[in-house]
Amino acid sequence: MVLYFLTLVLFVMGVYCLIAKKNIIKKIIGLTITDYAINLFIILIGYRANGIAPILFKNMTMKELSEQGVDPLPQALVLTSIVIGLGVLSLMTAICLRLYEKYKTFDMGEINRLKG
Amino acid sequence: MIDTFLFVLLIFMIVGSAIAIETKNMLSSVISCGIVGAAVSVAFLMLGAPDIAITQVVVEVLILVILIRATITIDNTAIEVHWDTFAVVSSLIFFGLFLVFAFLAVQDLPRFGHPIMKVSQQYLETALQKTGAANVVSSVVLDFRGFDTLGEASVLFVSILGAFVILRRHGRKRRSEEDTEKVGILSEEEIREDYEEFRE
Amino acid sequence: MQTAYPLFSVLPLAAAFFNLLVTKLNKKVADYIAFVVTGTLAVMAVLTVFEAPFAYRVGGFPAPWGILLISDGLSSLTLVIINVIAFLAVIYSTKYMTMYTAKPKYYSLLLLMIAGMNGVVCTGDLFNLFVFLEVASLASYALVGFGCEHEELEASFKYLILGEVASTAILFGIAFLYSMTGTLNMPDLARQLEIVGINKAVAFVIALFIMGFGLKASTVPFHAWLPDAHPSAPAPISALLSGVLIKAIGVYAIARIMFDVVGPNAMVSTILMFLGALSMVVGVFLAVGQSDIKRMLAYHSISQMGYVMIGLGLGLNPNVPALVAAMALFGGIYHFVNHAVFKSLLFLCAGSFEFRTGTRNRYEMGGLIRKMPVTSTACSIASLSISGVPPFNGFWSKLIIIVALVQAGYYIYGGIAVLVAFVTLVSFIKLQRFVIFGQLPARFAALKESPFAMTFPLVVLAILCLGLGLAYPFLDHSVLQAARNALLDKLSYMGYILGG
Amino acid sequence: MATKPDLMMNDSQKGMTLIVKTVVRFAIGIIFMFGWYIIVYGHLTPGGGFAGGTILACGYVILTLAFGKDLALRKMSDMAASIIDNSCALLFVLIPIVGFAFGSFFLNFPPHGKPFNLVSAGLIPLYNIIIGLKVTSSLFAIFVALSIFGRFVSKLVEEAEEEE
Repeated sequence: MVLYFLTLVLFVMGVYCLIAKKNIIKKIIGLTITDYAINLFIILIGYRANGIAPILFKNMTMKELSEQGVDPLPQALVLTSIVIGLGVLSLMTAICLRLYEKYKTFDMGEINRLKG
Repeated sequence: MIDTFLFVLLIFMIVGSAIAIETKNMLSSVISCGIVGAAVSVAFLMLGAPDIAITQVVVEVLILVILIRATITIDNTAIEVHWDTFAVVSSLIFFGLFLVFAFLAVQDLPRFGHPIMKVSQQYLETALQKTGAANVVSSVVLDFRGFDTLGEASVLFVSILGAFVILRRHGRKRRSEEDTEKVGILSEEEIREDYEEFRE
Repeated sequence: MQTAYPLFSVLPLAAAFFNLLVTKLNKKVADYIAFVVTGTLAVMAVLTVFEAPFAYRVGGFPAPWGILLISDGLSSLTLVIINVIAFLAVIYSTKYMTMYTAKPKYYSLLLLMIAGMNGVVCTGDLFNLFVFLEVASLASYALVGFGCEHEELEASFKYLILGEVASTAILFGIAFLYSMTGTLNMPDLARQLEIVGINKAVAFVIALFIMGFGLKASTVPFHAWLPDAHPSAPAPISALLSGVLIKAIGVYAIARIMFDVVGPNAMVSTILMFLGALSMVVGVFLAVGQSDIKRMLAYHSISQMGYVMIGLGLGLNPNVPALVAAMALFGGIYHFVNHAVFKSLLFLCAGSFEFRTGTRNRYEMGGLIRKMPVTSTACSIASLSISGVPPFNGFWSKLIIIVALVQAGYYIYGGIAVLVAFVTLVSFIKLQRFVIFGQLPARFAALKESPFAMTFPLVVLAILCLGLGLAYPFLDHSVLQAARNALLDKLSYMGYILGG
Repeated sequence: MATKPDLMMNDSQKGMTLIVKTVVRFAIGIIFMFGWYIIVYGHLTPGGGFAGGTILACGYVILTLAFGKDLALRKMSDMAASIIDNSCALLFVLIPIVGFAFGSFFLNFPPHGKPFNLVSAGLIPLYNIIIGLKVTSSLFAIFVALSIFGRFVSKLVEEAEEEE
């Protein structure tokens, strides 16, 4: 339980950084931290006590795997989630560079032509 | 045993993130973020997810390189501090409430180390026979849930395409009607020319 | 149709990838590819409406192990809205997008966005829904910043940040649900949740989903990005964002999960109705003072989505009589369709005015009916429609929602709905006075009507506005009722796990 | 080996110091080999298309960092990267569509072969290779675009500030 809660704390820290910080690069870092939190949470919920990786090697029996293997589905989800995070990060960096070129600053406090 | 280890690792990650969020130096901020990522991949390795650990380490390296290369060099790495008290206080209250509810909610989840595995047990037992792949994660990613992976490849494609679109020289057509569609990697002269135009 | 169901998301994906390859050789082809593909999708969507509900197994794996695609009344109705409006937007783009550079990349992003929305609507798997939601969202972030000017990039950045917070919240919700039930398949989840019951964790998940999808649908406490993002995009994209995207990845997803997975619940109903009423009021009062036409329309989107939310919220309440709940739901879905039609029409009209006059400020225009008769007429029809003037479609759906509210005893919400309809009317009368009638500025003396490719979608949508309204008393309501029953009938939704 | 020494020695001005270049010259072959191993054995051992593709992309990134962008772009130009990216994405859509002919979208229709063999598990190794190529090309392209754009912008802004 405590582990789950700590990942949620990590998530909240990331969201705080994403929303409250003014610097654009800090915002990118916040996004990365939220990604870590959610990925770790999903892997944690799939862990089986004393589990092994869900990969069959030649010297293993099927029974061993099905009784001890950790949940493979969350791992598949996290693989997808990591790549999505990478994609979002690259798009965000591109927008940041363009914003820097246009406004000459990384400070969101000065990037305020729109009222919101 | 693993509980204690993960607990220490998570505390380490929280401290690392706090440094990454609050430090004034950009470079140390990015590097602490990278350290947190490395800790995450260690945690994946401990939790029986070597596939994810490999991917996480490699992606982490790439993220760090992109962040340092693309953003740090053009900033003077010092941040001017705007302490917006209202925003900070209101978000702290909101996040505090969120954490209280989250703390109550995680009590109802199955205990750590005892997942339900209603669907996944079948994957473990029949993946080899149904798909022929020894790596169960691979068989789930590319066969049982292949449609997700198609979506994931599209997400990567969209984001790369989006980045190229955003880095385009001109958004709207200007004086000359000729095609100014060169995108992405421009020569130095072109950007300089563009910049002169922009400054006018 | 049944065997080709995955093509709804796969065909636009393939076209988007192919488009970028082919246009390296010849740039002209992009128009035709987008036209043909969206046209095919529109025809396929209309055909799906006449099919009985079915489930499709991707990869041939039985339900909880593989991914299940589900077609029922609501999803086929939403598919029709998405693909028909996307088709019209593509026709419009062929001329409008000559203002911008990099047309092939624009079409690829547009097709990817359509693929994402279709994927969200078709799927019966929660994580698959999330992946396609990300495809659609990422494409929309890039399209909002397509003009690469100061304001557009800023709007795109804000939209991206809030959108990603929403996505992460949704993913957390999905992870919680998976942990509690051990499955991701939505019909299966519905079954497992009946066993688990509404405990604290499920309540937390519902809160996360309302926050996440509410942010995507731009209900009021989470609306800050919409008035920036929607006006910044090119006009056909604004039409798609406001008319379709916030519905497909916001309202549709929230309705599907709340009705079919979680099930009717008084608490959720109260929250949704409160958020809906708040959206209606805040959106409409912020809209009145705007001088930028597209910005004003964006605020009206928030307000009109409030009507849909309040209808859905009332339908979700298990304590009101079943007939009233069904009526509210019917009104909500009807307004869902109507709003898609008239709001995309309004945005396309605003784009047409901008294309010729070069401005979006309503105080700089005037008397345009003499120079641009088709666009102006279409704009008037849409304005009457959105403000709920009797023969048009907006009137009927608002009337049904208000009557349902009054019958259920929510007199305050009913009063608010009437008041908001009135303020909307005032706001659009102001728009008419400044843009369409009044004095024609001297510099617009040589103005011409927009080209045919841009007026044709306007005419089609205007006819739809009028047709959906005038024919209402005679309409065979089977399509809308199938959509409503899809939401009310949780048992048959759970049954899809066996079929396919 | 992926690189030719004479190409690398030509531009001694560009990139990083000689020590870095020497180390990279030895490491780069191992990196590429490891990346391909991860991709090709994805269905038998940990790894797969995404991990391996990212490793290959990191290899190109190291080349760019150590020797300057010219050499890396000679290995894979931006145009080639874009074409590989698009065509691999297209293949990844088209191969599942072939499954329609055998009954269902995304059907793993070829025979699954003997477990633990390199050629087994039907389409999974093929998907891994396609995804690996796609990820490599797209990540390399985005890295080059972002880093070059960023550096040029910074240079111009600095010059502008000096003038003022």
